[in-house]
Amino acid sequence: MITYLEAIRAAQAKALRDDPRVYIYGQDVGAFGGAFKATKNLASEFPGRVLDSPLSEDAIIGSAIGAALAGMRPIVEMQFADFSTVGFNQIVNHAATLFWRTGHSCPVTIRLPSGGTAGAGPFHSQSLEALYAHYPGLVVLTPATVEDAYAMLLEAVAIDDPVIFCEHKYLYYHLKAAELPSEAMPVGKARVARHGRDATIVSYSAMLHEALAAAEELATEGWEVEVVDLRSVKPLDTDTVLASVARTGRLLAVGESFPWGGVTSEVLARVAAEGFDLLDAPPRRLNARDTPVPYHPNLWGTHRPTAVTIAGEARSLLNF
Amino acid sequence: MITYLEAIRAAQAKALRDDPRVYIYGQDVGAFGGAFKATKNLASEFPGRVLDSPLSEDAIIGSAIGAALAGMRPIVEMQFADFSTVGFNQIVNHAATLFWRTGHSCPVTIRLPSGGTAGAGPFHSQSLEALYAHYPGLVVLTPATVEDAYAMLLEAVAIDDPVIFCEHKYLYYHLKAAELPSEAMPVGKARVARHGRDATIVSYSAMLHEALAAAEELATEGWEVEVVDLRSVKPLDTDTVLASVARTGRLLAVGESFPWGGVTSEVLARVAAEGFDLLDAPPRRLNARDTPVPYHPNLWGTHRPTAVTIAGEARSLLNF
Amino acid sequence: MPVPLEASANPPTNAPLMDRFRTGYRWMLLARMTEEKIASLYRTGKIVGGVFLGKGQEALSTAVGMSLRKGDYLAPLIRDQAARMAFGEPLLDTLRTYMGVRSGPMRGRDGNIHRGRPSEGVLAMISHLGAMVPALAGVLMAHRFQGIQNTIGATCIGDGGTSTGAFHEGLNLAAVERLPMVVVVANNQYAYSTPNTRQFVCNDLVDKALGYGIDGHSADGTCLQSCLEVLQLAADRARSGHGPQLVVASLLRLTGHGEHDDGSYIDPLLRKTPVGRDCLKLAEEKLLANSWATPAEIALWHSETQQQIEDSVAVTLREPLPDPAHEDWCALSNRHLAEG
Amino acid sequence: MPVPLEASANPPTNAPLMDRFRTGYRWMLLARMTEEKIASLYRTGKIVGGVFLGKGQEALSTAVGMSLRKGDYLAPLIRDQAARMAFGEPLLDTLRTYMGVRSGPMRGRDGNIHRGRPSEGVLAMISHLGAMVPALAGVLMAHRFQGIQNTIGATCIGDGGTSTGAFHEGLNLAAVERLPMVVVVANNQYAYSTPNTRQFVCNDLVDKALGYGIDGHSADGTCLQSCLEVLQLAADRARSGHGPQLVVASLLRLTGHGEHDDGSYIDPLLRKTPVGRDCLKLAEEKLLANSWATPAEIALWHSETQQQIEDSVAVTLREPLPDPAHEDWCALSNRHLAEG
Ligand SMILES: Cc1ncc(C[n+]2csc(CCOP(=O)(O)OP(=O)(O)O)c2C)c(N)n1
Ligand SMILES: Cc1ncc(C[n+]2csc(CCOP(=O)(O)OP(=O)(O)O)c2C)c(N)n1
Ligand SMILES: [Mg+2]
Ligand SMILES: [Mg+2]
Repeated sequence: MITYLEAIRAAQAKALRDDPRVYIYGQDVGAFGGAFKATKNLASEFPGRVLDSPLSEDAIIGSAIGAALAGMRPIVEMQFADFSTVGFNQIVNHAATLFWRTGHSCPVTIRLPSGGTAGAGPFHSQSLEALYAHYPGLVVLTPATVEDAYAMLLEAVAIDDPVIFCEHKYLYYHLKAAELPSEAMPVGKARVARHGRDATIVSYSAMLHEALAAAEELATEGWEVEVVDLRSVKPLDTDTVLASVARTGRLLAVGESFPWGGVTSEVLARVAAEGFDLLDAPPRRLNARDTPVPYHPNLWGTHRPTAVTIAGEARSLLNF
Repeated sequence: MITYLEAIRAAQAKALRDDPRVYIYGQDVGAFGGAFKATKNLASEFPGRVLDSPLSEDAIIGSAIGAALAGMRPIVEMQFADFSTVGFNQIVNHAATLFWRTGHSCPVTIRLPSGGTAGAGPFHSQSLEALYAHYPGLVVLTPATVEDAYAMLLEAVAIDDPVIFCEHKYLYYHLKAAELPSEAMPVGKARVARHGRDATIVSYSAMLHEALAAAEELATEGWEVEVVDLRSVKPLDTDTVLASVARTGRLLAVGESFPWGGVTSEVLARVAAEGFDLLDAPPRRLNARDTPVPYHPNLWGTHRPTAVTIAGEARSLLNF
Repeated sequence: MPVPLEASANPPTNAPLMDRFRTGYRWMLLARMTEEKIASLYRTGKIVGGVFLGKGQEALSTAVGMSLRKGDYLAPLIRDQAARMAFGEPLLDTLRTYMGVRSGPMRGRDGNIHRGRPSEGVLAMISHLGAMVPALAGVLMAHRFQGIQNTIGATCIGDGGTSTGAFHEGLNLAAVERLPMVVVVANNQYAYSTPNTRQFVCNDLVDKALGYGIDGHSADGTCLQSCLEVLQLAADRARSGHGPQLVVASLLRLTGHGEHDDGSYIDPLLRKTPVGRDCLKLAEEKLLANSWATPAEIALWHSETQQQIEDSVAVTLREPLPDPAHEDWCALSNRHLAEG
Repeated sequence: MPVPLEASANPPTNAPLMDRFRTGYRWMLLARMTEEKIASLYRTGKIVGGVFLGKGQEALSTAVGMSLRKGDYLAPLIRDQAARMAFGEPLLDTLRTYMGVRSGPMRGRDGNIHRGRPSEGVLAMISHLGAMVPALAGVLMAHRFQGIQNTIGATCIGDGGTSTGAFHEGLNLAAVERLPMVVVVANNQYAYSTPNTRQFVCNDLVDKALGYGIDGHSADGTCLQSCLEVLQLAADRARSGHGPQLVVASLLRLTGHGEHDDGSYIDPLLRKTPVGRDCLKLAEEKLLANSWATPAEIALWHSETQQQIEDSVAVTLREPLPDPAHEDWCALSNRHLAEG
């Protein structure tokens, strides 16, 4: 069995092996193998290509941009997604604008260990996909499965544009698969993770699994809930979402990030604008609460959506 | 006649006059009076309270946070909203979390000269309200009138929470009023800027005026379009929006920022979720295009919505 | 009943070294033993989340805390258990925050080293390293605006933290404003696993002072006397109008980065060099060598401290955990402006 | 027809000073006259948006451009018209970008000083000051990975820009990686209206070098010879493996911050001090004093340069402006991944 985290490590190993332009840069990614061990052994397997950086997110990303312009394919690890706010400017104003401004592509992959885990608190739990998706010029990926973590990271490195790779820390060890995929759906396509006809739950990343658990629970009550895994939040595969809503007539979007303007709001806005007549009931969404992510597990457990609250929300939707 | 810019200057002068805890800090805000002259003469009128900072957005905001904790009410000017991305971390992770974490409020006002003007290009044109609204713990204001620029800035300084004050550069000189208001609607309330019965256009900041011009144009065709000025995007006054949609049955949301996840998506998501049955047609939205803001006026003029494109979109909505 | 050490009992800064050293030693001991207890609570699953200890840095941290007076501000960082205590943070604040109980200053909302009481002069750090430097500068600007005189602020940062833009911008701003601020760099040779060689290449971090136009001081971070003297000098100079003071102390982190980390990447040879010595042991040796304390006295301090910690843990363990149903889930102090 | 100056005709760096000085003067002249033309186009409304000129900084900027060879990288900043040209950026690139025509390297999408051709070694600056320092470091890391040897990079920044976190982080990273990078600080006494006294308090910005563990050099920014010599030394040292080189040159901005600004806040006394001298006039005087050029030659250079600029402006004015209908409005190079 291979974990989500191991898949990320394996994808980086493969990228390093297959493409001499690839290198890895970030705090403690070298001999130590990274705070989460996503680069374990890579420094010794690929000498000189997996480098410890200073404690300088802005410069880490800035340097990766320069290296990409000069022909490399850097993979940058932020120690936690939350710390990317310190390198925010380089991401949204430099990497994201280069191709449009100069016609020169900027193939950097920025790995963001994202999302909440028990006890991690306000500064080690954030999900920043909406921030980056807001800006033109970035591809924002949010893999929810071991297979996607592997295949999408490889694609991220291969893509000529800057990619924000939101990998979920909760899935690192919790999620396992039998083997790595030899091929995968292309980036930018959503996937129907569970088929159903009564309602559609749209989600991504760790929340997908809460949504699937909720669907399982609802199945025991006789409801057949379809679950869509967005996989990529930018581009966002509106077609697949609309096709599902066309089948079910009901939509619930679930995200782990803050409520104002997140992925769920974008999903609802698109479905309302482009699939209004497909809806048999008002669309709903479920997000984290509008406070920082709390430290104590008691609070954290109710700050973000869970299978229980998703099932509850879905029940109201189904009974509408 | 007093301009939007003069109103901002007047509000700051009044705040300095009325409250010894207020000071102003930012690049060139002192003797020079600021890049846009929003602090003109204030340094000499209020000696020692209007200070030039080093070229250090992160430290400017960080220091304002510390000063606020120690009892001051700093007003910080970013030279352009776009440069606030360099101080992003202090805003979203420090100012925004303090009250929730410690129970100690953090009354800083951060002025962001926002939005596009002809020839300003990708880095002097951005509208970042959606970024800040996404984070818990911030109030995000987007005044569209001279009166609101004045009254809301005064309120921003008075409020115990961190306020992101998005003032639109295009309105600085273009917008004039006869006099400053002695009172105003409270922060957090939207305003019906024009009454109508056929459709609702929801907008804010500079786009409000494009929307009003579009409504005027449509009036010549016999349509009565209602225009709602959000005034504040966080909190977002859903009630006023819903009340308007209840009257008109049709919704178009217009924003100047990038399309993914902006204010318009939040407005559509809320109306779809909470006012689904009020809608007689699919809701629509109009945003800037999904590229950086272009430099040349030819491109800039079609990058963001204008009265013409808003009227066009509204016409499709009205004829649906 | 043991009499707990109180910051208000710190000897005046012009007291004889012996008095200050004895008190300093007791703060170091309290910090060390508190953190040992926290580590054991962590190992038994009583504490969730990160635990980051200051083992090996207590001399420096204590000196920082003792250099401050009431009315001053402290912006502690990761490894400042000792500074916090010596400045007056109650032991219960530490334990309650680590356990996440409702009665703690962070009420379970934030944990461990992120605690603070801004209205009592202890800033609550955010994780993003460097960020507290400009924040503390702002506090001192506020004091200047308010006409509050003779207060200073102290903050700590690691060798790694000096690489952040926030450190640079904040220190430069403080220099331009000539603020009474002491910035203490604990050069413990590593930032997490990253050795100094991958972090900076100046000969000595204190060389940075020149480039900011501020005073620089070096301290032996393993030696309580050195730390007390250097921090006192720096605090005095800050207080008397000489602007920001950069103090760089050399020492070694004698534990993992956090309790989840065994620190196996630390070069074992470093342990054998002067920076690798245990400041607490050195301080104890000095107390005895100078006859500043008797073995019996030291033994009593140990047992009293142990007792004090056990008592506080016992209190904390009985206190109620946060209850989501009673949370107000409101990130604004203006409730009427909050959404959701 | 005048023969335009070409970067490929720069004398080798070990050529006699006279040759390099003569060429340098011509770059300075071209930059100055180009910018004067741009200013007049701006005043007549032919250029929209910001216009930021390098008047008074041409000696330094020229020396930066001339210190580089083909294969090197330049990350120019606001006031580097001269460096760009001396490194090989065609005059048409400048004019086309300012006029926003489709044929320019930025195609009307971005303007003025934000132009660049990354594949030809000229990075396209973003406005956020400091940001180009780490980017250039990354280019040089790439060269090391790729086994490209003997290339260096140069970038410029202002006194104000040294206060940014990006400058600090980028320079430190470059120092840790010992990259062959020359970072040139044009200390022109002001950042927009902000005088040095509100920007930093070190005695001399070159004092920062020590704190990064890198070489520092001072230059007289008003003197072409000083700039050529110091930049050559710095470039040589970078090229021969001595790591980043910090060059600090003193001079004065002889114009407003931008053409919208009259610079009335500039202390008039500064104009009378050595930093206030006009580098172009000084260079001309030196050419004549040393008999490195005759008055007739200089006059010819002027008229040739004038002609070259007028010709290029005439070309540019006839070129098509961007047409929104023909824009692809796609911010990604992978069209299929673009939205909307
Ligand atoms: C801006 C930022 N980036 C990354 C981290 C993650 N992080 C936490 S502690 C640490 C190492 C800190 O090293 P140093 O500053 O030397 O302090 P020490 O742990 O040695 O006391 C890192 C990288 C962080 N907290 N902030
Ligand atoms: C991060 C950032 N903040 C603010 C600005 C706005 N700005 C543009 S130029 C300038 C002054 C720059 O001063 P300096 O670095 O000394 O360069 P000079 O203009 O003197 O050449 C400022 C504040 C910016 N471009 N980037
Ligand atoms: Mg360290
Ligand atoms: Mg300058």
